[in-house]
Amino acid sequence: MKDGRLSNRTLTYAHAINEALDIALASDPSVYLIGLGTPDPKGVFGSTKGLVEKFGTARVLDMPVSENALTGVVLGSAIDGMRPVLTHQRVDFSLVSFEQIINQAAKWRYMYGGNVGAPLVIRMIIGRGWGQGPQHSQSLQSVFAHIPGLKVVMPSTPADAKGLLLSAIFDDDPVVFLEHRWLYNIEGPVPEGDERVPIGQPRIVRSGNDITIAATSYMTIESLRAAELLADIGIEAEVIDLRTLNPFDHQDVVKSVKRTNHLIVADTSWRNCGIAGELVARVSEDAFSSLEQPPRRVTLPDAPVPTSRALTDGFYPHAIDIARLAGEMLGRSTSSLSAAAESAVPLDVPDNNFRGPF
Amino acid sequence: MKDGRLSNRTLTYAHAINEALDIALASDPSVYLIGLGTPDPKGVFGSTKGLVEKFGTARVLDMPVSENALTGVVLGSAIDGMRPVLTHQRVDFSLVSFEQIINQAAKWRYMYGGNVGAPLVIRMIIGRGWGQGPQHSQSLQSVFAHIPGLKVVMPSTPADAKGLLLSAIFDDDPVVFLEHRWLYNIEGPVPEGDERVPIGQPRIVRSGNDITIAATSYMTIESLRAAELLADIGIEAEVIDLRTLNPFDHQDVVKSVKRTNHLIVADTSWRNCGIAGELVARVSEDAFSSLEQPPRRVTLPDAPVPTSRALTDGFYPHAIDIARLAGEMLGRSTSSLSAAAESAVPLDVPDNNFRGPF
Amino acid sequence: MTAALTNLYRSMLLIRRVEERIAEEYTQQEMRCPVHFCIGQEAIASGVCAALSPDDKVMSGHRSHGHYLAKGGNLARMIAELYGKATGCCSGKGGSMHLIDLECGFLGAAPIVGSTIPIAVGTAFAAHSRKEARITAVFFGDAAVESGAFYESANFALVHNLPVLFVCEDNLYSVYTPMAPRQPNGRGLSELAAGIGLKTAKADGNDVTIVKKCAVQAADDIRAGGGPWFLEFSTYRWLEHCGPQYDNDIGYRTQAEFEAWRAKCPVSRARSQLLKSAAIEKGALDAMERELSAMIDDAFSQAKAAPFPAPKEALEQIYAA
Amino acid sequence: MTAALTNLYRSMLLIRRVEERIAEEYTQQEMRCPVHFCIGQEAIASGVCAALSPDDKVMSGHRSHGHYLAKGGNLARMIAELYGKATGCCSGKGGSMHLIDLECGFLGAAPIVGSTIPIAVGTAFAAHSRKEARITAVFFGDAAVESGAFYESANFALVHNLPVLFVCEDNLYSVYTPMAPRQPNGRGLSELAAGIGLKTAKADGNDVTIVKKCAVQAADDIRAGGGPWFLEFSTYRWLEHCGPQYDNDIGYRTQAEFEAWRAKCPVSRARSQLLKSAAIEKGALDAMERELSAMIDDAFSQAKAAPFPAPKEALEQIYAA
Ligand SMILES: Cc1ncc(C[n+]2csc(CCOP(=O)(O)OP(=O)(O)O)c2C)c(N)n1
Ligand SMILES: Cc1ncc(C[n+]2csc(CCOP(=O)(O)OP(=O)(O)O)c2C)c(N)n1
Ligand SMILES: [Mg+2]
Ligand SMILES: [Mg+2]
Repeated sequence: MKDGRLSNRTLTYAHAINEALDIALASDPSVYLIGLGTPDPKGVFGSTKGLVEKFGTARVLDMPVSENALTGVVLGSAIDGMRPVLTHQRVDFSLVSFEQIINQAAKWRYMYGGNVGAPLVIRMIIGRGWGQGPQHSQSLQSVFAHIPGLKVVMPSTPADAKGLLLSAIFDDDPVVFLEHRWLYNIEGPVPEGDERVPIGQPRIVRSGNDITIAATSYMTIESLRAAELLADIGIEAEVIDLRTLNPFDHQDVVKSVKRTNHLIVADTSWRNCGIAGELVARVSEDAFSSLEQPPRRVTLPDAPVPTSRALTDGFYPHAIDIARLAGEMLGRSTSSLSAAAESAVPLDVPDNNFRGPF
Repeated sequence: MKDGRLSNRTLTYAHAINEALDIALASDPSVYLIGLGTPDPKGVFGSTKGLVEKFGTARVLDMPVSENALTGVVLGSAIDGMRPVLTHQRVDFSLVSFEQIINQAAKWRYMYGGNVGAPLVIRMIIGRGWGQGPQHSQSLQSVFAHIPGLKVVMPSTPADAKGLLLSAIFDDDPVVFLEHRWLYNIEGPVPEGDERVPIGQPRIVRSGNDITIAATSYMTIESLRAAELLADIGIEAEVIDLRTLNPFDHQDVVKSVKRTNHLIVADTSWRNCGIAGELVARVSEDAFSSLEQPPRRVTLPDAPVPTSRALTDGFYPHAIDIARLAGEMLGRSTSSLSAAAESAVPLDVPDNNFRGPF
Repeated sequence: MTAALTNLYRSMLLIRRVEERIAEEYTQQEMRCPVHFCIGQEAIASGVCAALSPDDKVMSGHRSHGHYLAKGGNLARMIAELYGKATGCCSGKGGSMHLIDLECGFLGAAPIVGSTIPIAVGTAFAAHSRKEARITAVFFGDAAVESGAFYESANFALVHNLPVLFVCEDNLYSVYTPMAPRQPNGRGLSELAAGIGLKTAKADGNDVTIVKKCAVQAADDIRAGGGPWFLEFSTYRWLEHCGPQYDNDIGYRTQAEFEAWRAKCPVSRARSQLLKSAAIEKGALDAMERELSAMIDDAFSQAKAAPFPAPKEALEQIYAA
Repeated sequence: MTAALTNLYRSMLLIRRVEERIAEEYTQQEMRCPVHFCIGQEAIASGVCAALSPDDKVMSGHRSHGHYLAKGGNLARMIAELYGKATGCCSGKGGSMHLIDLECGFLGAAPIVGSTIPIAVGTAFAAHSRKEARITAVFFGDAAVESGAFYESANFALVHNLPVLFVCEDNLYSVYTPMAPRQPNGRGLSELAAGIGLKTAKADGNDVTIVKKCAVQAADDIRAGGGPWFLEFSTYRWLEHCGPQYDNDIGYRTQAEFEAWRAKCPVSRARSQLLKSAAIEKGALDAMERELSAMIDDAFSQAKAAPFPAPKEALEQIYAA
């Protein structure tokens, strides 16, 4: 089938990423993958599985536990004609390489007056659940989004994972690509072939006129669930997946809020200086007179992430929290919602097939 | 004179820091200073001058260009009874040590269930001007402020520099202490002795009823200048120096806005996911109905910092920009302001005594 | 000597039996956190810690159960921590990857590879500053040596002649990755450390007596002001990188390699030596098994019975009160 | 040989005269950016770059004028960059600390100590991947070796046997800090590099002929697939760390030390050799001076006359258009 867009086959998010990498490796010899465990038997939770067998160890590489230098290495190769994809199994590990990401990669094109760019991708997985704890569960998108020169992308569907990753790899600037571990087993339709989704635009994933819920990454899923709960009590929420946090285009959200007059922003990370606050600020600046209520944020509390599930259960906001907040903002009772929102899955695993320890 | 608070002697900001360090070293043997150049002839722009002569090389130490490990070292000493003050002459250098700061120091108390804290201070200087350029002029407070467990302090006066630094050194948690190079020669009254200024509270530096201008670090100076300009055209601005960005207390600003009904936030850093947006978001959430106009931000544009003064002149916002914005928000003409606002000092140096290259 | 070996054996056996029990119970899905087992590597923990005094300090990384126990860490609080209970050594905030017991001098473990090394050096720096006759031992794997944090730490420890013992457990793998893509072929770990300037020794990490001997030699020299040492011990992890299963089937290593290493089991080796030396009877060893078993039973039942932390505690201990 | 020395001399003289002129003009306060002079260290830049072919690449750190010029970087664009002009090699965005000239293979310089080392290794990795017979030389100081970035880079270069030449200029200081608080006493830089596994050579960095000889030997071996090399050159910076002044009076080093090193001036040494060998006449050297002087005059007058970038350019080139 030539025209991928007509496809209605479904893939998991992990598989969609795998397919994007496969296509990029096959179509451009300058693309290579590198990262701890990239060619190992687990293949980064399946996302790189089979690729070393197909493309060989010169293009699908493991590496020393030297993430700082390796970020410099991929940057050096990028300014010299390659298109590297560096992968970290936890975003937390990338902190050792922030100097390279922030001082060097983000500024390379600019500080050399446009002489040369740095077309590299850093894929990083956001952990969560199963006691990942303080050093394996951070969600650092707002830190990256604060840095001019980086592009920051967070897909929430298999189709976006594939299409945005292809765009990221063939983008001429450094792209921080954040994948939420809890999305890995989610299935969805994915076009075949080299179908790219442009970086930089949010996506309206559900239309509604009563309230706008803008979300990042996995919180898009929770927001959609919230929208379903709200539909049961007659509230039509518009859900917008922000997808790209830098450069950050808030105009679609502004347009939506001009119609719904209400805004909730749901993010996977901390509140202080986070992307949720950024969007609240932008909408307050640009659509102030449209707002009937103060805009609200649903984020993690400003605390490191605890390990015990007794502590994480209340730590992560869920669909029901978003729905209740929306009800409150619109002056509607949400007391009928609780039962419907009970989840069959324990709160510290992505799905019922999950058996730990990762 | 016993009661320092009655003192009206003046010191420069650099001297005030030096005095705080001197007092801390003298009063507690667990305090030590370490950093590149800390005991060298220039003494970190004067702020550590004379201290190695007084306290010896065991307490005022130089170090290898190994900021990552040294951050771990000071952390290790802090959990083992010491009170280290690590200094970086540019905040940009600290990026090599973000893993230690963010994964380890910020979380130490929490992740070990309160067994032990990490009383360390990282002094970092924010550069600017004289072509410091993309890698020597960043202002990363919003990144630090996003991380729970860190305290983030940015004094703008000599008295606060001394009093907050003393509090930081004797605080039982890790404190990121950001000093703006352009404040170093500013003089102001500074109490003698071990007079501490509590971490966590903003300070109203000028009262007014027409508009609230909340600012960080050097932007407090620009905001005060703006307030003077505004006074000439009959606008009374209230200027609030935020001082501590994490934990971030916005209640004084909310109170002020409830009176002035207008808010400008002025920050030394980038806009996207910055502290200015955070404050705009908080005020929009908590004082929505008091706002007569959308709140506004004065920040750097979201671009790396260029080097040529031809490019930086328009890059950094100045008093006049804040004043014009305030006039616009209040519907007053600011056309009479321009002449008065002409500065006698070139825009890329802190004062007329500056001769480069630092 | 035999009494010493009995103690070493007991220390190793405790680690082995505790980890076996964790592995067994882990499948119940009640210990909900990543767990890195050290079965097969016990001799290094036990041998090195036997060379330390109670005042000495220990730090570790992701694979830290053995180091914690060998230094005398509280068993019940460790197990409770794995269950995420309020009685855990981190009150449930840490889990298996963040153990601490200040009473016995186990200052902390954290799972970012290489990252606790400079922190351990910092504790040695504190001791050195205060002129305390104390040393800090820090345990890490063959991959941690690849991190700049290790290198910078070693350099700083040398500059200040700090009382720190770097203990590298070379188990051949970093997760599923062998040495080849990580370190230059043939350039050994202790050669590297010696190049940086550290005093080094290299030995069989599955022989607890040899491990202890090396550690004593190094610790004595460090205490005498000899500066930092680097010990390289060869060993092998039996279970998967993270989790309670065997994974020799998934393809990154061979069953034969595993079998060869299992034959060098540090616990059995010590047991045979003890029995051969005839200084301890099988009956005494059986009694030791029963004693440890009771202790472990107790730790697990305490942990299971203990309360979870209250949800609001997630927002506490971020800063000093 | 003499022709070769003449070329080396000319390269060094260009660097020396350019930097002298920058120092002279700097006091006019029109070059408004931090400038790190390499007067006294020219032989390393010139000697190493003479061993490279035009296809080879060079990267550097904060003290990069000499490396840029020795590799053939455009003088006028460098001076314009120091003046912050639109015609500068970075269009005014970089200043002295961020030089680039892709045409001659100078891929970039950046002032975070150690940070360009892995980037340079990455360019060698790219060449290696594409099977290009090219090498990358990266220049850095004695302090950069203290950074984890250097260490991790050296390790990775060894693992992949990459065509990279690490060139360390040991000028005894990091800003005002001597070796003692930074590196273990007596453990040399090339011993360290050898410990990591690199092939090494160490030589007098003020003798351009020797520098070139070392670099040729290393470059030949690298091109033959011999893997990465580390060259250690002893030298001395004459001026202050950053800026155009002498600072022997401020106390971190002695006038006597400075004088001893000035007596080993690499430029005068080469000049004496040339004159002694009698293969070139004083007249020709005078002509060379005049030629360079004219070139430098020209670069400065172009730079001064050139326009500044338009303010709006501060918001351009953040991303690809
Ligand atoms: C900086 C960083 N990168 C990657 C990881 C993921 N990781 C966890 S353990 C491990 C392997 C460590 O190997 P080694 O040091 O040899 O210890 P071992 O697991 O063999 O005991 C890796 C790569 C991490 N925790 N931290
Ligand atoms: C990571 C980092 N830390 C600190 C600095 C400040 N700094 C600039 S140059 C320099 C000294 C470097 O010394 P060396 O590598 O020997 O080079 P030299 O200046 O002697 O040529 C330092 C510490 C920096 N630029 N980057
Ligand atoms: Mg290992
Ligand atoms: Mg030097």
